[in-house]
Amino acid sequence: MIGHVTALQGYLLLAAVLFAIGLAGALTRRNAILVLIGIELMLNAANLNLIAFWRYGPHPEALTGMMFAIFSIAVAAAEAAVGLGLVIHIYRFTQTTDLGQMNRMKG
Amino acid sequence: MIKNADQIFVLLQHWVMSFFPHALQSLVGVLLSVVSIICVFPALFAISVLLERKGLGRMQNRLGPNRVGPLGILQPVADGLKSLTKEDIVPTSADAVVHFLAPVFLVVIVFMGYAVLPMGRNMTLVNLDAGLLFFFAMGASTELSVFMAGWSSRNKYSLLGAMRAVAQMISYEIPMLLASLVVVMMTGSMNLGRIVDVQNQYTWGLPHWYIFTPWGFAAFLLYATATTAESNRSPFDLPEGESELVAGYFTEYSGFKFALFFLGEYVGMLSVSGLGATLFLGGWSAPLAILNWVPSWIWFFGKVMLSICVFIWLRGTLPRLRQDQLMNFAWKFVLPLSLLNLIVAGLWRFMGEGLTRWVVCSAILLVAYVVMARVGMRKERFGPRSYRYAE
Amino acid sequence: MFGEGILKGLAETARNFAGSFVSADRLTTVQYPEQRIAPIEATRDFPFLVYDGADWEAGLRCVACQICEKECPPKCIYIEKSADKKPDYTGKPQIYPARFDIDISVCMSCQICVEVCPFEAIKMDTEFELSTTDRFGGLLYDRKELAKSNEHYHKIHPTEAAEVDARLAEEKAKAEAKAKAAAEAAAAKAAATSAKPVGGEIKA
Amino acid sequence: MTIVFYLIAAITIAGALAAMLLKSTVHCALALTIAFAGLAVQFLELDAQFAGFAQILVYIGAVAILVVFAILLTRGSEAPKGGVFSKSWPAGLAIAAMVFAVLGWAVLSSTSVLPNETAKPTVSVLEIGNALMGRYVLPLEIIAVLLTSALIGAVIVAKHEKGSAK
Repeated sequence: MIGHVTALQGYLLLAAVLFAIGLAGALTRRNAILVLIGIELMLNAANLNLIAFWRYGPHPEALTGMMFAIFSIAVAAAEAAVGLGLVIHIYRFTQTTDLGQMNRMKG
Repeated sequence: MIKNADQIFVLLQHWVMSFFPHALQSLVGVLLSVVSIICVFPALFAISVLLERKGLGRMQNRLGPNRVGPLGILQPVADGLKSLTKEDIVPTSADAVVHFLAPVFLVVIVFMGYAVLPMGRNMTLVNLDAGLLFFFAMGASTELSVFMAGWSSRNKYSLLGAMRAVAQMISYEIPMLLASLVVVMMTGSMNLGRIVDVQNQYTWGLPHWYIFTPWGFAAFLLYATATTAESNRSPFDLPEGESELVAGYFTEYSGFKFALFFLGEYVGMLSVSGLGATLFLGGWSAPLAILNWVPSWIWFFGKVMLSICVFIWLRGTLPRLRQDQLMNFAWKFVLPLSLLNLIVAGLWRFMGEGLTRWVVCSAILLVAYVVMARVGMRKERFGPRSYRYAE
Repeated sequence: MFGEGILKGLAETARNFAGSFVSADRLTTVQYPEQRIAPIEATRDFPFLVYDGADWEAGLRCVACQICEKECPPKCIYIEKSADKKPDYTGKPQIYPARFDIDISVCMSCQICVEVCPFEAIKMDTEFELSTTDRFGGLLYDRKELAKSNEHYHKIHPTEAAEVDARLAEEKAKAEAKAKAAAEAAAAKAAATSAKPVGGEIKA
Repeated sequence: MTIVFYLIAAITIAGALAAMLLKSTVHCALALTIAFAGLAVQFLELDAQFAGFAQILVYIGAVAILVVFAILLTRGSEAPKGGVFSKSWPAGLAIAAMVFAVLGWAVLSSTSVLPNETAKPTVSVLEIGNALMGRYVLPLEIIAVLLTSALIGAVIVAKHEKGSAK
């Protein structure tokens, strides 16, 4: 089953594994920052997919895949910044980053 | 004869490669250049340490070290041996793995930055198309090792020092990038070899170096300020401010790990001045057309050692900046000027040949400098600190 | 904030750097063990006891009055009086210190003992290379190690030594004059007593 | 496929797993950096040089430091009282496993449909520049606006109001 997998499928499988790990982390960890780390991992997995398809795609000179990955890196950085800003803001009011205790809408 | 004096190292490399089977030749070639870089730059590090201590001494009316060896030449060897034999104490509460990894990570990353520097005519280890981006990628990841060092020694001083160092390095990284972006904009390519070739032409014997253009000179000054701060040197050496922070993020390091940090800092300084020479001072090109017979790598290493002397000269002169002055200076003075410099470079590009563009560009830059210096910094005029809690 | 301050500073250090190869005043330090800078007149390191003449024990000026011991802020002088007396420079028999120790590891070279000494017996030496391997006994100097001749005093503090000697000589002269006067008075009185029995009848 | 791919893939997966499973949050952040570095090398493997260096510069240079700063600012480096995983961790794990199963099945069963051009594309920075300025100029401007607003937004959100709770 694994033997005759093509190069592209190797990268896609790697991206799928990373995505699953990121998703598992985001779903199971209590600390808000680690959920953000999980999301970062998922985004990176998507980037890997994009570039894998661009590399083995029909006409790579169109640069679509790679440009998309570069834009997604920029967006992910912005998202990480705002996400962590929010986490710090929540921490300032509730003195905790434990997601289990963030069940009140007050504040 | 002149040709192979210039290409002596390349010929040497090919001569050694010829002994190996064809399959291994490229590997051996790369290996040879990597080994040569790893030997040459620590030797330059030793020379610059000696230069620094003797130069600072002379500036302060005293003799530098002259006990070890004639005129103190063997002082770096003595320092090296001392740091090798010193006991390596690791605090018990320290996080051993991260504590050990930090200096290794720093030195590896800093040495990787050398892969793209053109040290002579076709003497570049890897002639990358996006060479400058690779260099800055390596430069950006050294901050992480600084943080790892500061955090893992579980010591308030080192954590404070690490926070200051990382904040300073991040806020001066952007002006450094923008200052070199100007050069990329004008040459149209990120390949460092290409940048040096463009600067390697001569009119009436004078080279086309970028430092002789108004935007190039301004970018060089901004680049020099930003890189002095990036390598935690002279007026910006707040992170290891001996007076208040003991030794900043490498307080808990001793023995060889401390020497590794020391090596990392100096080799980082050498690589950053190497890039400065490549971008603004024409890499390995000779300062005058008639001097072209001198081998090209001599010019590169000459310019690097010259900028090391300027680093030392700055260290002997300027007092240390306070943290808030440092940040104000970065975000409210250096960054706007580098953005303006980008616009001026664009203007320069589309104003065509002739004297007018010289006058206009330098006028804009001078006026901006004066206005920014006078108006912008009036409130913060390095004046008394404003407190948030204590009224 | 234009940066001229930076340029002026850089020029200054450059002048220093270049000057240090050329002019002497730009390079004030010397190679310490080999070359030395002559200590200035008023250098003071650790006290020493002055003695006149050749024999240090007889010529010791100190009369064990212990003022310096009481005045010494870090309390590093230990004196024990002698039982007998010995004649001092004016010939008057004086007590001398049987034991006079100074712990130079405690002494802070403040020169208070020199200022309070009424007999010019203790002065400050300029010798500072006194490191020893033994921290306790080695740095506790006894009478013998502290005693140094007046000539040594003249060598290290010439002007001051000259004033001290002048004052001592003058006191000595005054003391001798007084002694001579006393001697003459005694002789005259003796002569008067021997002459009176003879002269008594004449006047009566 | 080449040995390099397997090696780097193993390092990346190890880094990602460590980032999710380690107890101390700062160790997680450092493991995350290893995962980012592994991915950057994968990008270089796929001859996307510009994306690889951009990944190193943006992620290892900035995002990792941002995460680590956030951890320190919220005192995350002390071990939390309760367990590190939320009470409903089996459900999360099951969902992730299912997602992976679906993805894996989709990838493996579509061997015939997937393109497989092995021609090595040579991409020069000049082409990327032209593409950015030519075909992708609109996304570039939108990204510029987005990054500025994110910059200002993050600063305002995390700023320390004068009057509010210290």
